[in-house]
Amino acid sequence: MHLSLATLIILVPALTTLLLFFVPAKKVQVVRWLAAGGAFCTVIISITMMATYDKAVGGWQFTQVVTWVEDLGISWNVGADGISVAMLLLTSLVIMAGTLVSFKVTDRPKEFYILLMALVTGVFGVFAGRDMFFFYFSYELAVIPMYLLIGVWGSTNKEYATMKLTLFLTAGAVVALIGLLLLYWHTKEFFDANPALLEAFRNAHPDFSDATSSSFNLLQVQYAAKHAMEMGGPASREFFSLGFQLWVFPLILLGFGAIAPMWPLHTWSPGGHAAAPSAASMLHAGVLMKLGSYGIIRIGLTCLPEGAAKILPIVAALCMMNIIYGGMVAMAQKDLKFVIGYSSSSHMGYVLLGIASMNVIGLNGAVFLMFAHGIMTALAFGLIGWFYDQTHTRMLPDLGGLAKQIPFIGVCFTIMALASAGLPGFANFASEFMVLIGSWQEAVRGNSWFFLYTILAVWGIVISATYLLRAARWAFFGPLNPCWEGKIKDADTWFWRAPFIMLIAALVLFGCYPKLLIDVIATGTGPIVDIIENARQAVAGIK
Amino acid sequence: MEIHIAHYLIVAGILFSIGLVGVVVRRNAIVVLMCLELMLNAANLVFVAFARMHGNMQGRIFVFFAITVAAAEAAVMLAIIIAVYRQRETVNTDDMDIMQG
Amino acid sequence: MEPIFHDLLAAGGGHAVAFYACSAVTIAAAILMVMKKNPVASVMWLVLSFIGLAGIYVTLQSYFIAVIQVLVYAGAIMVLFLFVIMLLNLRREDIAKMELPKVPFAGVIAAILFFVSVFLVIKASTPAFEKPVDALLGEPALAGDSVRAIGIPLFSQWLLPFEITSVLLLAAIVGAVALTKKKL
Amino acid sequence: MDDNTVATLAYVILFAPVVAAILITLFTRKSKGISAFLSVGSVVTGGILSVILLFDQLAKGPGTPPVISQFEWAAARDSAIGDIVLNIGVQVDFISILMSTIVGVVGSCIFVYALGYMKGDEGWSRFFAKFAFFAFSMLGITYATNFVQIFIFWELVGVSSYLLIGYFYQKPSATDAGKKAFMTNRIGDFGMTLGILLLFFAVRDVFGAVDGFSFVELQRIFTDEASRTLLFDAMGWKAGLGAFLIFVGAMGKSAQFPLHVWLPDAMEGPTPVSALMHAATMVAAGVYMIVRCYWLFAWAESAMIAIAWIGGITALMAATIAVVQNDIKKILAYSTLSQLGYMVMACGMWGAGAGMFHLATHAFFKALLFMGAGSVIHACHTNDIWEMGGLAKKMKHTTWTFIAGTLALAGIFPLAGFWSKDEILSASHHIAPLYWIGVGVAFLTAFYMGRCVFTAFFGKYRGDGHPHESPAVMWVPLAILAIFAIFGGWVGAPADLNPFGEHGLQSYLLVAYTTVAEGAHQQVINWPTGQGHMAKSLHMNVAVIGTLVAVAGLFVSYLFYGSRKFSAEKAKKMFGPIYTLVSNKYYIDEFYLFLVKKVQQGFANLCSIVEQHIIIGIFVNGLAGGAREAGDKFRKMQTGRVNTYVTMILGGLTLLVFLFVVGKEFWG
Amino acid sequence: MDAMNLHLMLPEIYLVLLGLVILIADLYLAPEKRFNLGWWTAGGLSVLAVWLFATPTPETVEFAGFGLYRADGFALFMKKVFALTGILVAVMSTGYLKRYGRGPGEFFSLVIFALTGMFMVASVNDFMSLFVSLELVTLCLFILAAYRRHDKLSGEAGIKYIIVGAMAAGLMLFGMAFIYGATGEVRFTYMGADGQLVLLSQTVANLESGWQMTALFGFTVLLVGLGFKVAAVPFHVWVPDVYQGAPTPVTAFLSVGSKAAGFILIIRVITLVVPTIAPGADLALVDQLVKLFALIAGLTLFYGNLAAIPQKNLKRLMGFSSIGHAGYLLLGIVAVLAMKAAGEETMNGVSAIAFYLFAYVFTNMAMFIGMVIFTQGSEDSHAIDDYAGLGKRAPLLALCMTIALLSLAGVPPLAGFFGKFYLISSIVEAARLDGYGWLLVLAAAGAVNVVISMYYYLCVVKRMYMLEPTSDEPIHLPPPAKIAMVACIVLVVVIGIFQGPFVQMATGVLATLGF
Repeated sequence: MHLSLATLIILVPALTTLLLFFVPAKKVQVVRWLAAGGAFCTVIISITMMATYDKAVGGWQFTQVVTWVEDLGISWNVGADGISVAMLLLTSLVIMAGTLVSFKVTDRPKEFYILLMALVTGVFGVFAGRDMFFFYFSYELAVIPMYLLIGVWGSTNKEYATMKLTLFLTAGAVVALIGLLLLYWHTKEFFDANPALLEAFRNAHPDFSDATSSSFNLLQVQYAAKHAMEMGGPASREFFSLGFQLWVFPLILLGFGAIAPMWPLHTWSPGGHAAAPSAASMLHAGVLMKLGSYGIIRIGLTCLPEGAAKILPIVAALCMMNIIYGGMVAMAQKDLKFVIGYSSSSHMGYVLLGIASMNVIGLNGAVFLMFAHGIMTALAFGLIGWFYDQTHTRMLPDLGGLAKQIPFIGVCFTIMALASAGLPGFANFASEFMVLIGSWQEAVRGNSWFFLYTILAVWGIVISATYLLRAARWAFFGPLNPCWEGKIKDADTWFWRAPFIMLIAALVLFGCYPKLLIDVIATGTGPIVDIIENARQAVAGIK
Repeated sequence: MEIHIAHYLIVAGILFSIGLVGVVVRRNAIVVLMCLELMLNAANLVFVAFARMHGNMQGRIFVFFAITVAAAEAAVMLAIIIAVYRQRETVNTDDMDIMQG
Repeated sequence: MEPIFHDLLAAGGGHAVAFYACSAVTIAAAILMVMKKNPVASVMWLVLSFIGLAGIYVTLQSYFIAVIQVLVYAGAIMVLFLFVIMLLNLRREDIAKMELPKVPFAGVIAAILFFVSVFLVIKASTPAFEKPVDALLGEPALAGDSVRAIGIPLFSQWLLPFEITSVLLLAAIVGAVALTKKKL
Repeated sequence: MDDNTVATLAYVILFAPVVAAILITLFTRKSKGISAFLSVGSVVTGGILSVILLFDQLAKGPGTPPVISQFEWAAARDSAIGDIVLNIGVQVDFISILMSTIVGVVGSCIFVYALGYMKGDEGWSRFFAKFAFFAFSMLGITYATNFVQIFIFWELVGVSSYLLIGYFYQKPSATDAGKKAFMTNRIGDFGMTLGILLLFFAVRDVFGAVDGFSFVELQRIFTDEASRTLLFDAMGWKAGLGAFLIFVGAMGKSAQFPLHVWLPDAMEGPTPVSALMHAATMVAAGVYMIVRCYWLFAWAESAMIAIAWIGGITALMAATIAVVQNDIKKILAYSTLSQLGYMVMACGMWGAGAGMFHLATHAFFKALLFMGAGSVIHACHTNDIWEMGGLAKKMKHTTWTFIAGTLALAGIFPLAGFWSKDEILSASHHIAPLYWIGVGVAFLTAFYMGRCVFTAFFGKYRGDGHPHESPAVMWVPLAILAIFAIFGGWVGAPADLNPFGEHGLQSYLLVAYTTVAEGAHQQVINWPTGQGHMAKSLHMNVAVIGTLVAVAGLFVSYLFYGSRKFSAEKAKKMFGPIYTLVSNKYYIDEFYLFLVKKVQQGFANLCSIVEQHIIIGIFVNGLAGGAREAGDKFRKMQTGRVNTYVTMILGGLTLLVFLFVVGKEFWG
Repeated sequence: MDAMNLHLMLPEIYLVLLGLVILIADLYLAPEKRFNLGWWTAGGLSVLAVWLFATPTPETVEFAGFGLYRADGFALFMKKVFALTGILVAVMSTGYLKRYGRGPGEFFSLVIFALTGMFMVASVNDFMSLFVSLELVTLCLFILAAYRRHDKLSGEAGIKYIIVGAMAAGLMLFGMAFIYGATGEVRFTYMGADGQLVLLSQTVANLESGWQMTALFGFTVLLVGLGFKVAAVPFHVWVPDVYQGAPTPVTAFLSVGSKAAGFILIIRVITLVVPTIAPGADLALVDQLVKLFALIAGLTLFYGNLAAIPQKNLKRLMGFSSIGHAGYLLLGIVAVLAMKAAGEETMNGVSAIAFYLFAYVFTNMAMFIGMVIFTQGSEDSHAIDDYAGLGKRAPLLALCMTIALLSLAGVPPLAGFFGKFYLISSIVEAARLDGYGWLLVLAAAGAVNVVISMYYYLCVVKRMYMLEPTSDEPIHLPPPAKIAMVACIVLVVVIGIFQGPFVQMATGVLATLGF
């Protein structure tokens, strides 16, 4: 039967995981090249999706609907809109780099690649999923492989870090689950109350012509939310009332916020980054943290817009802690991976600020920053992983002047540091600048707190430049630390350089000409902002 | 003066409670078993009383089966007590706390 | 045999007297059974308590059950208990060691509380119980042969539980043998 | 030439260096010859093409509308609040061509000079790639059409200065200087971002969906009387703040008073770098931006006064510090600082034309001085002027070119420096105290340049090397620039002295930043100070005072260092505390160090402690510990004895019965 | 209603005959040949399982044994579960008993008799046969728990189990007596005076308030008595010691078989006997039971999961984890009670419980087979630290046990995940009813306990993969046990991914629940 691209991109890594099972552990090269092949397929698929995505039509494309559990209304419901295409591209690039970098793993490589591929299947499932259960199913699927990857192949105090990471992710996922279930049952009651709308929904969407009232289909929930909100004032109407939304949105926000590390719930991520092997921390920081903010956009903003309109300004305040507090803590770190870990949580603060600004340019900037930051952090952890395998220490005081010994990695690290400091020519700058414009626009629109937030955000960029250049200066420049004399090998052959060059190329391509990606993302964010816009009008009166 | 159903229930309640006290207080496994038997009999009394009140035979037949079950249970429990006695030379339930925590 | 009982009790007041006597015996025997140190003495008191209980059944005109109670419980099961106690031939010092059981207050209080709750339930539902046992009944228990009254339903309406009990007894026997037979 | 050839030429000038840089890094890294050829070739072609454009622009006359061609870089289409489109492109008018010619010509000389200077350095192709990249970013600023583009290339220039200063990455001081330069630029950019956003949304608030970033649109709004008053009433005090914030960006780049600390340390980089970036082009970017957006600054009086005063303070402070420096490159660095202060002071007092003219002349003779210093260092292998001396005999060409540069810098009559300094002093009549500061700075400039020349080039040779004249490839560019230094000034002279008469440099400059974008008619606007028209003739008294002061400065330095009439040591003691204050650069560096080390690091450590102990310690581990405690307590309930089990069951049952059954009756 | 129609009771009859055949065969077989009695049992039970899977789920309820035996969809589903459990226990114990070397005949016959008891429990229709068949099950399990009579632990487990069990039987009888007293009728559905089928819950509904109070007291004591089988909070005390003491196959049988039997009875009593709130009645009997069970479910969840954290012995840990899972199943019960209180028809809770039990069978069995293989049938130590480095010593065993543990923890691609998801979804549905908003607190408790349980399951997985093996003598995987374990694991994964058909099977049960 016809497999749409979105289904393919999930099935390929799942298939690779299965195939890897049957490869004997001794044949290490076969295992590695099979995994690399799988990852390469996903890159090809995501690039074709990016290219063939019809910007004029916009909305969901490459869709595929197969009923999974009849009675509960759960179906394999995948597709990709503007935002998903960008995220899928990000994931495939990061997994490609991750597989290439972990060619150096010697301890039980077969299990390593099986877990890596399972993890990525889960992530692809989330980004391409349109069914709330499927969303939660693949979201949880990614948790245990990460636990085992860090636990078995990790480094500094891996037991504590990996257990904390898994428990945080599960707690977040479970809180979000309760939110999803409330939404599910509420939509069921809504459609039971007015079946005419269910009929209208069936005709409107050919894919779901046989949709029943109780279904986990995200589009059905959005459809219900939209029509319920047209029925009456925020407080007066019976379904999706403001009270209901103020109850359920915090659940979704806290659930997914724990993963896109919102301030008080962020302590798991730096520890997890530092302990993980390079491929796992590339995927973890590069992609796993984006699941949270993606979840908030995909489910929070579309299904509970009024709740979002009321609560997001508070989230914006938390983002400030993310940016400034995260930046400051990063400055006080001695371990290089911790510096990058905290800088990731500081950058995710910008993403949340972009979402909280609730306008087109802010949201576009947020999604584009998710893409850019993902690539950049993956590059960072790949590089650190490279020399960590040989020096076995990441403490900045011990390292020094490595650029003389490993010039290529030194150059890439400087590029990474500059990109993460928001230098134009790299994707981070364009996205951060759009987020700043977005948050200033929100300030002009009326919420005057956002003036302060923009100023602090711009100051955050200066802070991030400080600690990253300091780290680069300490690790790579200055006189070569005698004990590393001649001990570290540089990435000399083109094969070892491929992952880093690929990531830098992506950063530069979308940095120099962001229009390529932003127009695709804009088709995704456009409808979401319209929903938020009418919700804000409705809620404007109520304090 | 008239004997109401309540009187029978109270007697059954007292017997049941005595059985409970016995199970809780006594350390000797056999006496505990006896108290358990007493509790079952109290329940039988309630059944017979209500059967008499409703005038149908279901209660009485239930007692019939209850007695058989109690007999079987007593047999099995005594068998276990003997097996345990052969292992540890004691039937005192306080000594049986190897597994705890 | 039933008519004799019937006439004896039909004398009105006699029913109350019989009830109080039998229940007093049962309860006293039960208390003593719990208090006695020596298990053999406990067994004896329990047998007395069962016989008292049989008397109560008689006041409830369930003569066959009363007989079964005496025959099976007082007879067979208590004999089994005595037999096992002898088997375990608790020597003198074992009995001495069995000092008066330390009274774990929590347990006793819990049991008494349970009784109070039963009592409250009964009191709460008493309005419905005002009617005396006899008055409730209307016509007396199936007059004449109470054995037939149990036998017929036992093997027609309630045949299924009967069959299951047979399997139960078989299992009990197999189990008892498996656990205690010296060499299997 | 018609518009799109002009535009394509501009695109070629802009993108040639970056294409060269990419080719070098990716392919020709190994072969030195090709990479040098590519990099120098791209800049030279850029220079030639911009000269062609200059002549074409001159041919078209002063008031021609700018040629703009841009493509959409990124956009957010939002029907509710209007589209926000970020473009990148080329805006070709007189100012941008002038600046591009400066970068092209001076750049070519310095690139050729660098061929000689960098010979034998192992990172050759890496250096030339970075140098070409710098040229690209500098040209990007020159041709920017809107605030976002200028901001993008602003940061690219900051990065290329970081890369070039930190070229000798083995030397810790070099990398630290690079980092310091980048961070100070970044703080400047911090202000600039906010300024841009403030301006954009203010304009959009009043005029609806207009592109609030593009210069042409903004110029149209600001120059038109009605729309300007409408906007200023709406913005109130925020207009001045917006202008000043954008100026903060310029301060970061042109090393004005609070953010000047990075320029002296930037001398760590190789001399061609200091020559090109920290003398001629990069630091001038700030001034160029002020001139480019003059329609914004001109009307924000409060901002203008602040700019003028900052310029003045920078000039005076830097001049005093330069007097006590011993490293030849440091002297030139501080002299650049004070000249920049001059330019900014001029711009601050509605003398943008004077500022731009001084920028042009200064670019030539400062680059000359730096390259001269470079060849001297190359010869004596030391920077300290006290280890040199008597070089005049051995390095003929370097000496006469250096002296020409010094005289130009001091502002002696026929040379370029005189004309531009004269323009600035006449422009600074507006605020009296600043005029006298200007004159004082002129004296000090002459004094410290004289000191440097007398100690380095005359008297006996004190060093232990054997200085020799540098090769032709190094001193020929020196000669070219010397010629410009000597004769370049006449172009901007006042009308009657100007060889071009009415169409001198001033007339073009005046028109460029005051005319209404579209429509050929040149509409002279009456400035608040009424000085909108071109100076017809020389202000005699200003010129006389300026020259007198310059000559006095040179004479005094001759007394001190030439003929040793006065002893420098006595003077030092005489000034006492002032001397120590000045030699320690007014302790500004120490103050910033304190800010970064103590305040910022302290706050960072505080946050990290909060993170470790409060958030992780109490919340996370607390919860986990609580669960473990509860687990242990529950485990203890399993005592192993049957009696406790039965009691627990009984207790549980009675509790439940009481709660739900009996309770129903009483409090049901 | 008044016919015996034995043809419905064929499975039970078949089982009794199988038990007798095993007993007799034990007499004639030579001592060493006696151990393949296990294969006879497994063979016999698989024939029964195939037969059960072949019978279509009945649309309407049929009665047998004069109305005391009801054959409906729910009973059939549960019988399939019991048959599969029986097969797995038989396979597991043959290897185990070969090593222990004593009385295989009695062991397997007792297992089969216990199974008959469970089959009867599944299709019980009155209190009498309920009490008797439940006692049959518990009696057999008392004996099996104490089966290793020379082993101190097994003896101690037996004593504790029988004392608490007998007490529970006494309480249940007491409860039933009061319900009989209130209604005068023992059968759940009986032929009313006008020839119409009458549900016991209707009679309970229209009792006047005095008798309603007696009935409520009866229900409380009865349902809490049933809690003993299910390991709900007040009755959970015996679970850790008996799970640790009893022989491993018996623990497996206990953890799945008796727990399922307990839940069937609770569901039967709730659906058939507990009345919906009659509009006029002041004493909302059901509402009280909802609060009672909500409290019990919460306590069971937190007790089971929290007490499992500090455990050192794997069997004891499995005991506490089974208490935890009982807590989740009780969530389903609370959902059913709440739906009944609001008079709703759909009983999502019941199908959630049915699916969860179906998934729970294979997960737990795989885990216990793994433990039997690891300890090579000996009962010496089940300490978790001995499992260190199992990933290197026996990769297949470690993989299977990890998948089982992760399914218990509720990790997505496995069956446990959808089970927990389905239960929490049913409790959230119940929380949507007006007046029951506070049930969300239970849903939150369920969510928190997923995280707590994730911790101690992962601790075991951590030891298996992240630590170095302590002793490195190889572990021999006997082929039959290996096949059974791998089959369970494959089924766990298949149920986890393709839940469709299995959910269909579970929801099919609802149709014939009521009348």
